[in-house]
Amino acid sequence: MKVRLICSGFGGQGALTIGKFLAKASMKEGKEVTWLPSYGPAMRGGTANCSVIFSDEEIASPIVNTPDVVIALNQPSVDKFEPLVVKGGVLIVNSDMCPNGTKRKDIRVIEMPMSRVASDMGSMKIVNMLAIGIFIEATKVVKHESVEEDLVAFMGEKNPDLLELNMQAIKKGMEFAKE
Amino acid sequence: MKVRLICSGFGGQGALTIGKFLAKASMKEGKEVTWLPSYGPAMRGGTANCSVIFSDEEIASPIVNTPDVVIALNQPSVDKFEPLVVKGGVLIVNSDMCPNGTKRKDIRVIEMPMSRVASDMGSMKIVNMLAIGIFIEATKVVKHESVEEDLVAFMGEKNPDLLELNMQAIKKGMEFAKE
Amino acid sequence: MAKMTVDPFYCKGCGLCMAACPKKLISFSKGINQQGYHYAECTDQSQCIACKMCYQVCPDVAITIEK
Amino acid sequence: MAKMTVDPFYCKGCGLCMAACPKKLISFSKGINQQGYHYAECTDQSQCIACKMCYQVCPDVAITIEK
Amino acid sequence: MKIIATRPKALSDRQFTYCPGCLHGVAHRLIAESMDELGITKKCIGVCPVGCSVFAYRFFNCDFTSAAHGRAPAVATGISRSRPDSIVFTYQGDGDLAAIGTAEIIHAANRGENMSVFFINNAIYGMTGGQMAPTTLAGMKATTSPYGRDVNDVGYPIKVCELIDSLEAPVFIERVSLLDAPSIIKAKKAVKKALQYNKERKGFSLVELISTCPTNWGKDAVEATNWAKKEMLPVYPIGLIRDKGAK
Amino acid sequence: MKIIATRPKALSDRQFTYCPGCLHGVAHRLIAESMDELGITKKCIGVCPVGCSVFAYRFFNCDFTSAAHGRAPAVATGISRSRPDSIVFTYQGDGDLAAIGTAEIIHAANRGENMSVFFINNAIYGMTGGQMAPTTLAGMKATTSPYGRDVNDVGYPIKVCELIDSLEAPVFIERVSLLDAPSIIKAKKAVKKALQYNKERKGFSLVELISTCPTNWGKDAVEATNWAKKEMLPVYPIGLIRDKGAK
Amino acid sequence: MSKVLMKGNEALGEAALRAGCRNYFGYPITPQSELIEYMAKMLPKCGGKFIQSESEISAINMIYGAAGCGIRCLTSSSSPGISLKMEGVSYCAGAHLPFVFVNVVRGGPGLGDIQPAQSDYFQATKGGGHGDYHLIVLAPASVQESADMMFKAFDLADKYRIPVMILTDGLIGQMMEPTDFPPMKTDDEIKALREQHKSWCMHPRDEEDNSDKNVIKSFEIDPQKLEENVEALYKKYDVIARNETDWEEDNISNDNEILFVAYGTSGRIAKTVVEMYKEEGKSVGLIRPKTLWPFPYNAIKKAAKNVKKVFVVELSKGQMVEDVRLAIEGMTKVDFYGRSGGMVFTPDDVKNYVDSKLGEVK
Amino acid sequence: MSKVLMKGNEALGEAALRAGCRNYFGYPITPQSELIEYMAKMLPKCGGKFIQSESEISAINMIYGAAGCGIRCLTSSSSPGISLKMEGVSYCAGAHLPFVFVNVVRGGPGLGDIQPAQSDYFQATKGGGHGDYHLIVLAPASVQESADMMFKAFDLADKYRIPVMILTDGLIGQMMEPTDFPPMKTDDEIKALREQHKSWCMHPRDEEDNSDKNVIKSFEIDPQKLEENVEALYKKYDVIARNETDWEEDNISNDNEILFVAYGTSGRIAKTVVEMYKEEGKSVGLIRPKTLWPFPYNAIKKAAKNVKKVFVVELSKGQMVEDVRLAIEGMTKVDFYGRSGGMVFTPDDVKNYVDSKLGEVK
Ligand SMILES: Cc1ncc(C[n+]2csc(CCOP(=O)(O)OP(=O)(O)O)c2C)c(N)n1
Ligand SMILES: Cc1ncc(C[n+]2csc(CCOP(=O)(O)OP(=O)(O)O)c2C)c(N)n1
Ligand code: SF4
Ligand code: SF4
Ligand code: SF4
Ligand code: SF4
Ligand code: SF4
Ligand code: SF4
Ligand SMILES: [Mg+2]
Ligand SMILES: [Mg+2]
Repeated sequence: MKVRLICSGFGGQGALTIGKFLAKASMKEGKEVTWLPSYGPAMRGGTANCSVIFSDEEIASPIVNTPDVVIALNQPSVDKFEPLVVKGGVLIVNSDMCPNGTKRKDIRVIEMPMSRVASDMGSMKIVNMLAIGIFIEATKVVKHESVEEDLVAFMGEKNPDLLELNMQAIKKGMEFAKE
Repeated sequence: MKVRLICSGFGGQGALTIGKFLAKASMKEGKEVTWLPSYGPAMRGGTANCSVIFSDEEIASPIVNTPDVVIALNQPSVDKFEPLVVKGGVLIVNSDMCPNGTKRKDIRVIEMPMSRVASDMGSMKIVNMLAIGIFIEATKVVKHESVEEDLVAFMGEKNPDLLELNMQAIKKGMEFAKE
Repeated sequence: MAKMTVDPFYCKGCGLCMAACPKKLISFSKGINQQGYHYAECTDQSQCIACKMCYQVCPDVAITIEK
Repeated sequence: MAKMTVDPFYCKGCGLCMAACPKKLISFSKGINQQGYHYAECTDQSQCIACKMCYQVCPDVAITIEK
Repeated sequence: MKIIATRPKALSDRQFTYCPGCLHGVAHRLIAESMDELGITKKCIGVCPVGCSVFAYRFFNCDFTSAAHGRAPAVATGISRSRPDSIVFTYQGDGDLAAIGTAEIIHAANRGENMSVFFINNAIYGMTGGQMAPTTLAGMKATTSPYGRDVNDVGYPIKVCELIDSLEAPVFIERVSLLDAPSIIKAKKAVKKALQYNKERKGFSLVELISTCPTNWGKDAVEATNWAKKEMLPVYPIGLIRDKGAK
Repeated sequence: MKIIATRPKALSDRQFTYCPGCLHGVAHRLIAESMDELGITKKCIGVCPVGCSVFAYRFFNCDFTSAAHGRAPAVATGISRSRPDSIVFTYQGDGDLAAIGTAEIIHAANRGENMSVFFINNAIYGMTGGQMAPTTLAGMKATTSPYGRDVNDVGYPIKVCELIDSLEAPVFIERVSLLDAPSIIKAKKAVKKALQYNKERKGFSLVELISTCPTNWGKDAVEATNWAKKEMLPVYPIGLIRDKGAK
Repeated sequence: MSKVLMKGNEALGEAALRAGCRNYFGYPITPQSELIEYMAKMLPKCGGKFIQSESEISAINMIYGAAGCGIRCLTSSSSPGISLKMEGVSYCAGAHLPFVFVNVVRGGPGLGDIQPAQSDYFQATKGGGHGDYHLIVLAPASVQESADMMFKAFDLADKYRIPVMILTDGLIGQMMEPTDFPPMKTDDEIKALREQHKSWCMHPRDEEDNSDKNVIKSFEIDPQKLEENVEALYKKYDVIARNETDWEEDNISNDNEILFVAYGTSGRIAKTVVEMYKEEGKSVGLIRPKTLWPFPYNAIKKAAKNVKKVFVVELSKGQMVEDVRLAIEGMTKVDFYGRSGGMVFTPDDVKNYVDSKLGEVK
Repeated sequence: MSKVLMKGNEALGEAALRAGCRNYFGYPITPQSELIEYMAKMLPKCGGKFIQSESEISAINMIYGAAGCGIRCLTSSSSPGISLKMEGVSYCAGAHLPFVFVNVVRGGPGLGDIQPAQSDYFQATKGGGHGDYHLIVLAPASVQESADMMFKAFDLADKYRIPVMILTDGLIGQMMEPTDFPPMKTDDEIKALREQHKSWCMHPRDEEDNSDKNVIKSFEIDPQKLEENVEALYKKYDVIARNETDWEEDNISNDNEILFVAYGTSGRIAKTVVEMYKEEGKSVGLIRPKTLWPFPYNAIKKAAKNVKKVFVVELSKGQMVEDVRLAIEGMTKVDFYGRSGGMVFTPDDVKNYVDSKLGEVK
């Protein structure tokens, strides 16, 4: 099994954090995984992104040029990475921040108004978890229990109510991806 | 023709200057010539020295290990360089500064009490020219006119009386070497 | 009569001009500029006294004052 | 009673002790030491007042004073 | 109506690469305005440092060079000594000038090189993500002083103007603030005087401009200016330190 | 009779490599005497510079290291921070400390590193044959200021104690003279105090010792001390600059 | 020990702490800053000393002092900062000082950019500083290997009294991978580390200790003595070359048609290309040098015996390729593919180049 | 022009002045000090600017400023001081800046000693600084050649906008030999030199001059652009290698039994050995590279065609020998003889070594 993910958005939208959570979860399940951030000009151009590879065997090059899955949190990210998605791949989009939508027909596109859903659920901070929920459901690469275990460890004491919200967001995302 | 000279003495005794004067004179006569000073520990050990090579063709290595002629202005210089003189070579010594004298019999040794002669002639500064006079006479490598030309150019205006003294010292040295 | 104009090309919506304007005439625009920022606008030119305070503090030299 | 001795091993004949001695008791030796310098000597120990001025100024710490 | 304030001609038309609210931009304007008013833009040669202002060469309409970290005063010396009819100025951050560039700034100042040095003190390393600078305040957190700067372990904030003031040759040394409009207006005078003396070949001028770094201070633009007024100004007193040019 | 003055135990028995009349030797004696009197020789670690005192490691009976030109304060920082129970001192010339080593001395002083810095100001580069130093006097000839130092072109003699005095952390700063017996006796007190505060881990001390270089000044030993008294002392005033250790 | 997801730069710091390093001196520079920031956070917690020096030059000289006291110490920087350390490194090598320093290489020359590169190979292995000297140079290709090599680096430095450089790059430094670490050295072990070099290092002594004084220096005014010191260095280098040369072989066999030689990030990318050729049924071998000095000349010569062509791939204009040519001594053709300025080639880029060249050879 | 007896270091200074160089920035260090002292004495007399900088680092950065203004400028140092300039040199190379700098090499590593050596070859030709770059490196073997090469260095620097290093050593620097100099450039010529680079260099403009502004920098935040700059550098390097590679052949012929390859001081000594063999009736050839970069690979390969053995002699532990091996590609055996630490071998030392090795080959 080898799945390549690119996760992209504005600096501060949490694209890099989504990648880290998924990578940690996959590591917990004993998989080989690499997480690689992009730096420099990308940051300024509004497409700060990370590449994550989930694999059973040792991962050679950590660079992703033909992603199986792309999570795009803003329009510049859609414009830059949609063309790279392999045929039959998955494109997860936060439609609130992508006014011009997507173009390709030969891939599975999952568009969710994440910002609005998040603010309805009470905090913009959980946009990441919505995207993670969709990813888990759409790709089955990691189990949601692994992600949740990590979340508990990460913010169990510090921020229990945000933890609760995050857990709901993951479920919300998974349900959304089911339809 | 290729003649190798080592000229050695205390820092400040003018050993390096003797070498420069002879090199300049030889250059004036159209010869190839190299002048190379020794540095560092030698200076502290009382054997600041220079190597001069006079030749008709291009000079390859400027380093002298088997000198044809050695001018030794003090005892440490005699001790260090006497053994290196080629058989049949010339060793010119300032006997005033070399209490233990010389050992070798297979070379021509010219010992002159240069300090006393110089002070008798009125200035310790002319010790160099005595040595130069002896060298000119003993080796015929350079003509005394060339050396004198240089001296005139060098101290003609600045110091005419010292110039006069120097000229006499050269002649004195040449005569001494004749006996 | 005075006129304060903000060039949306340069403004990064930092808010320093708003704090500096003695007449509190400046606020954020509705729309976002090409860099994705809500830019500053003078809400009431008639009140503007061309004191140039906003111009002085603007780190992106986005403001022009006429009098 | 005082005693000023110069160790010829260290002395470089710089003359600073001679200038410093209030009693002008120090002068150069006849012979030269192993490094080739004329070294300093106290010419009249009886006059020495062990004021240690010579010791203070000696850059090669060649002087020992006893009292 | 007539335009009484707009972008100086000496400023290029490119967008600044600085974060929103970063006062580097104000310093740029003051320099550009002075260049316009003194009519020297075509004679000016600027030297920018390594730091967030590494891109400054894009923002001025005069010849420019980007120097290695800390070396701008030496580069400016080379320029001033080879094209003596140029008006050379350096634009440096606090890490650039007061850490790695300490020897260069002191010796350029001591030689009395004919240049104007504009020194932006934002008490932090901006470009590399918020590390401690020699000007970081006591107790102030930064990524390389995560527990707050311990002055007993890593020393006190360095007062550059006072340090340079111990040297004989410098002609003009002043510390100014960019933290509010009145201060900026006063700062403009100092910036202009530094370039004036340069034009009259009077020698070495240093202007220290107290500035902010909202991004790495974790504050928005306005909070940052307030924090700087409250915390930085007591440590870095504003005012004229020396002006031998007037005579 | 009893010996009341002889070679200190902390001095090794090797002949100094300095020229006749060079006051480096006096500075060595004062340090060695202080080490004896404070009983700290076994705890001491010395750092010698690049200059005529590059051989200083041969003349002291304690551990020593020879640092790259100008870097002794940084090397001493590394030693002091890794063996905190050692008493670290640096011994530096004016080219070493005030030219290439400017950043190192200022930042070691600013951090308040626990060390004693002995700075020999002989207004010239001795080892390399008499080039101009930052401390070379106005109008003074040297092989790289053959027409006399032109202060309008290459700046004024740098007053290191005053420069360091602009920093907060240093505990003790004094300038002394080795030019005659009474001064040497006073200098000894300062040298001993610098090592005393070091032993009590009070932080950074700097002692500047005005010295001579007969060989490159073209004077004999006595003339050199007289010249220095007449010419150097007015430029480098002797006296205590700061002593925060006593409190 | 359960694995942790960690950045390459931070894994280097964590491994150094566990190896007993309690002194860090450094200066911030991208893409190395996570390492200095990690040490700033962690050292105070375990009684260590952290200093952000005023420059990279004062940092390497602080190292000269600490290593001269026989203390495990670390410094790190990226390309421009490493160039500033060249005089200091030459001094440390000449004084036989043991310490570890990291170069997280970025695009050059000059101020360059902050992207990953391998264009400092010559500086690291042939000598960026003056005079005859060498460093042991280790080249990790993963976060796990970065940690393992940091441990090994301190042991090698102490064993041979030699500076050890870890030559990594911005990509490995910024990448996160699951990593596990050996346990932290115990207090006793750390105490022993402070004692191990007391025969030659500077250290304060108790009153009753009358051992000879120790002097740390890199000069001899007498050239004969300096030559003796250089000969001693080179005798040591021969022993190291014999004992410590290290490389990884991937799919090396007698029926290899092509041999790749690549290290670090290029080594990982070449591995993907080996797999791509395997899928096409073509036998391609890879030698990945793990020690860049001492360089695995013999292993490469052996592996290249009966291949048609050797391809060297580097993130530079070709520097290690010269050492590969020295190993092969003209026996087989050696070709080079590289990208410079911080650009990173993809496995396809490499394969397309090799395919284009194979066409010629058939 | 009548010959003058002059020291190597001073001949370099005199030639620079005659070549129109009016700006010197440097710091004293043995065995280079005569050059900086000569410039201190002479520059003020011809309206030039001399600065003794506070360190070698500020000197190379003053050069960066002056060369950035298109002005002929010179700096010089010896080994440790050159190591301190490595960051600056990498910046200058990246910014395509023309200037000349001299390394009067001394025994190393570290503080080493002040005797002559050749142990900075790698630093000069492979790159002591970070990133992909090269310098033109000229190696004089006499005082006359030092002067001639200084003239050529300034012309090459201006022609290719590249830093040019003159790699000499303490012996050639301190030696005096009869030397003649081309005439001093006229004021007009010097004025023209200040104008030649105005299309790219920084310079004050008159009011009516509306030409675009010039920027001197060595960085591109976008790696694609930085790669383009590196490619431009390497295109230039190919042209230089084709046009400017220079070497001297001594007694090269098809019946050479042995080939010597040696530069600078070692080149002179090897020449004496060639003569010694000639007296023994043995045909021995010598290639003396005059440009160490670009290196005369082809000339050496051709001259080594049918010799039994190639001997490389250097005042180091063997650095240029690697480039000779790269040239020969295993075609013939390459042997090395060298002394380090500032020791200088004699012609007899070299001959004895070669004779001992020839015994084996027969
Ligand atoms: C020799 C060297 N060391 C370190 C760096 C990395 N670096 C780039 S910017 C910077 C600090 C800039 O801080 P400052 O000078 O205060 O400028 P600011 O960004 O705050 O304006 C550093 C350390 C470098 N490029 N070169
Ligand atoms: C990096 C470097 N630059 C220059 C030198 C050459 N050098 C040796 S000693 C010296 C000057 C010493 O002068 P100072 O520090 O005043 O000491 P003094 O000899 O006067 O006591 C210099 C420049 C060097 N060894 N290393
Ligand atoms: S000119 Fe003055 S009154 Fe007008 S908007 Fe600006 S700050 Fe306000
Ligand atoms: S100060 Fe300038 S950049 Fe900031 S909001 Fe106002 S106009 Fe925009
Ligand atoms: S102790 Fe005093 S009186 Fe005696 S010799 Fe010395 S200086 Fe003179
Ligand atoms: S001061 Fe010392 S070295 Fe000088 S002459 Fe007197 S005893 Fe000798
Ligand atoms: S990081 Fe700080 S200094 Fe740099 S641009 Fe942003 S606010 Fe300004
Ligand atoms: S050269 Fe000067 S400083 Fe050096 S030992 Fe001689 S007198 Fe002393
Ligand atoms: Mg800053
Ligand atoms: Mg000095």
